Amino acid sequence: MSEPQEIILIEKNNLLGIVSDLFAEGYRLVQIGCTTLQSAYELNYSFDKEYHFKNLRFTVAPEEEIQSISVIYPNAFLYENEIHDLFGLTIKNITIDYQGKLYRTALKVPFSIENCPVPEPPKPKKETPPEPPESQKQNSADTKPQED
Amino acid sequence: MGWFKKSPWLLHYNATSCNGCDIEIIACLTPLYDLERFGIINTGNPKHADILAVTGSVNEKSKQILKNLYDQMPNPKVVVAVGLCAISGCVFQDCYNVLGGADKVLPVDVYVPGCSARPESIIDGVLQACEILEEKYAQQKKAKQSSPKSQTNQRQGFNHE
Amino acid sequence: MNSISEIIQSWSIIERMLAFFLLAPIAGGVLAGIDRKLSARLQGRYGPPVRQPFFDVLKLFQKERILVNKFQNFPIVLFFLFTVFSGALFFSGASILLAIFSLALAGTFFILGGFSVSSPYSHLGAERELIQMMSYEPMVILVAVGMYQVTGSFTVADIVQHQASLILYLPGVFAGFVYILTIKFRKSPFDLSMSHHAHQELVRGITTEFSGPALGLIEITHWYENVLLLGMVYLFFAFNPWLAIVASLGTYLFEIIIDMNYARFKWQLTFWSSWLFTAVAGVSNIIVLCFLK
Amino acid sequence: MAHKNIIPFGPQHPVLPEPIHFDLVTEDEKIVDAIPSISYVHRGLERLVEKRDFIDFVHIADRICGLCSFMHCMGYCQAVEEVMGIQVPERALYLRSIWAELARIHSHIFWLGVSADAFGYESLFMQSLRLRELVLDIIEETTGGRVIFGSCKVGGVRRDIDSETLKGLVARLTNMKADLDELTSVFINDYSIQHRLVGVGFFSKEDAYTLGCVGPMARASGFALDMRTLGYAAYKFLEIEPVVEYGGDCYARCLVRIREIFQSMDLIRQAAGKISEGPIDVKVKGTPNGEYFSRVEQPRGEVIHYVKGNGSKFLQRFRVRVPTFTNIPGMIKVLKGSQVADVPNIILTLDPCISCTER
Repeated sequence: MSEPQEIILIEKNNLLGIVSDLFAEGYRLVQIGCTTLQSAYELNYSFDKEYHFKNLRFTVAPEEEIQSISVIYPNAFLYENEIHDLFGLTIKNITIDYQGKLYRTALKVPFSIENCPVPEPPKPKKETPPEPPESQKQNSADTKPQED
Repeated sequence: MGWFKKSPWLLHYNATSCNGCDIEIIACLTPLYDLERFGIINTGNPKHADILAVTGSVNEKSKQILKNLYDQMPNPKVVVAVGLCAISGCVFQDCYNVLGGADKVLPVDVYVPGCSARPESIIDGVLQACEILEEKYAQQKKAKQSSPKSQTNQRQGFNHE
Repeated sequence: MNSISEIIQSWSIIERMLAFFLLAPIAGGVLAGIDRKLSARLQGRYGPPVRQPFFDVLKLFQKERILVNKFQNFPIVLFFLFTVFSGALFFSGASILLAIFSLALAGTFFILGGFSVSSPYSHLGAERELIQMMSYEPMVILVAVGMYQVTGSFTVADIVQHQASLILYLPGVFAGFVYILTIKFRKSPFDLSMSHHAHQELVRGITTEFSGPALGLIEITHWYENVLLLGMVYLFFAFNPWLAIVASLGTYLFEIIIDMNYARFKWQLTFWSSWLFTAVAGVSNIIVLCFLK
Repeated sequence: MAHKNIIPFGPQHPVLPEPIHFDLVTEDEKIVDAIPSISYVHRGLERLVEKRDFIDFVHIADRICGLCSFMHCMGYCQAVEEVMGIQVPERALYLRSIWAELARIHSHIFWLGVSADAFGYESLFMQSLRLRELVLDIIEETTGGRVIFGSCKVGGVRRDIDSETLKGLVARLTNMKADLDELTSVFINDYSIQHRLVGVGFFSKEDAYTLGCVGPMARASGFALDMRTLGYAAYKFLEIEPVVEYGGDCYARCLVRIREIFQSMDLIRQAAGKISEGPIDVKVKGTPNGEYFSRVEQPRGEVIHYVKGNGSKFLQRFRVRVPTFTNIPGMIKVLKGSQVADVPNIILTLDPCISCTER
């Protein structure tokens, strides 16, 4: 019933090579997504060819730089600018670089590790779902938009 | 007597609405609801408008746009907040980029509830706004008679883009 | 009807001008109201009351005045004055050519008004208005030429008195004139520069930066203009005053129906089609008349 | 006269009900460059998963966008159900498909109206929206809402449609068909509309593919991409053939949408014929732990909901990638070299949904 989810773990440095292979095979770029982990960011590059869905995945540390794939897939520039603005990751060589002006948010880089701490996964034995940890509650108070 | 009640022109701006209220405002103009029978036209131009209908809560970027639009409208003018988002932020009020309802930025005169606001309530809200428009005109006239300079003073912060 | 025309003929020029000055906005406003009501009914809506255009203008005069620059309203006032002047010339029975040229001058002031402000929409609207003027002006002049060929006179008073039915001599010119009337009335498909319906690519075109009283003045000027143009339609049927009034109103109705049934053209098509139509209908009609006479 | 001029288009513009901003660099009426800027609607709702549990979040998924609200809700629910391994009853799947197709019809008719407005055909705008009210009536009767349905939930649907209503619904749609035929024949045949749409905003199949276009934008260029063929919800039980046109211009995009309205009507008829009795929801136990990319076909194209749970009742990450976001690069390409008069048409044939785009 469900669509198969093919997730390929890759090295960050191999990204451009693998992506250009996929481009040559005729895959289209579906999306680039980012997820905040405990101390790193997880990047998902999704591709599709005739309903065959494929994900490339790798993790980066906050200060690491990523090569842009917008030279291969021109439509990647919006995703990459978005990741730069929301997650604070540095992406090099974007074809159309908004320099952080694509999203103007009340809170700078709202999805970064400092701003968006990931709760600890609950202990598997516990019956009742746990409350979100204290740190997150604190955070929600912080994230309230400031009045000017 | 003012003629505002008979011919209020509407300007619609989507601050951060989900479209639900926007399409209901558009639905108000169409055959089933037909706002034009009250003389209401949807002008797309702030300089022609009397009523500013705001849908959606205000965020960091739309704040300035809303202020600009409001400043460009000639007096007297009324702001109608359409939908729950424009009133308080609705389910989005906890979001990091949502400042809250339209009243955080503009003096809102009429609040139209609903998520999304139904065309009937939008029409009702706009017609109530007409009454307020009349009142504002009467006040403005009084103020002008007492001090002829007051009108120019109001315009000091005006910037046009 | 004859008694009415006798009364009008007994008036002096000043009296006729005054009558036009007072009556034309009322007629124009009512026509605009009928237009809006009828459009709404054709679209399946109830529509505003017929008095609505008057409410709009009265309201606009009560609004605050916002000036972007000091020069802004000056061309608009001139636009108003020259339109009223050309209408008054026309209805007092003076030369039709003079009326046409002074109307063109009024249009030029309107364009200047559009260029005097800094909004890019207003500028684009003014550029398009120029293109529209180039599209319709040849045909308007052909109307005067055709009327001269039939009646031997440029004065409106003589053309009205002429017993021959102009429409039979000038069917092509009339058709061409109706074609460009769509541009003059700012109806779809030719509402490029400024539309009464706001939903278009140029916001409100030339009038984007005008608000309050200035906009009200523009609105009234359009009423004068519409009455003047319908007066020119009247001339084609002047041999029978009743028929002429019916024909003028019929033309107006026809334009409303055209408005309902077309999407907006781009300026290229507007320009070429109106010149082509002018050439085919207007010029050929005049050439045929040359051979007949 | 040919000096460069920058026309600010939006965020407040009468033909765009939604705030997107373009700086159009023009030479007279020709557009040399178009620079989009977004985030006028950015709310940051993806981070609300921290504050709403995964069942409560359905209400927010419903309000991502007003026009495709149901499909967002469905995509989110599907993703959560896949993560948790919930088997949704068949009747609920059928009901989801029926509502999704109703939403598609209402969205496409709305699009027809708004695009008619963009090229200055006001009476057609009014007639389109008059027809749309008939669809909205059906939606209101079956869900209680006009634009925000609120009828989908994790594990099934909230309301049932009884068989009488379902029959009546199909009959009413069939009655509507004649009116709709008349309306769409104007779009297809009218000279002035063809003048505005044919050849405007041409987009080749290669461009559509490499720029990642989806939905009607891709299908109008001859690229048959329709997520419904994946067979989510009840589409696996229905016969579905992607609507494809080969023109690649605004006219082809208009045709695609018109044909999709009739296709959706047919799908509703099929679904109403095949639907079987049974429960409409299952009880949800446990919490999501795992991740899933759920792909759903919206009126505007493919939408992706990514859900990642770590076993608590609050999701770790929710991400939605909407069709408009991926269509924007295509739109910029088409805008370059077009006329100012074509800009509203080109932007509208994309059917931009900015509130989804910026979330």
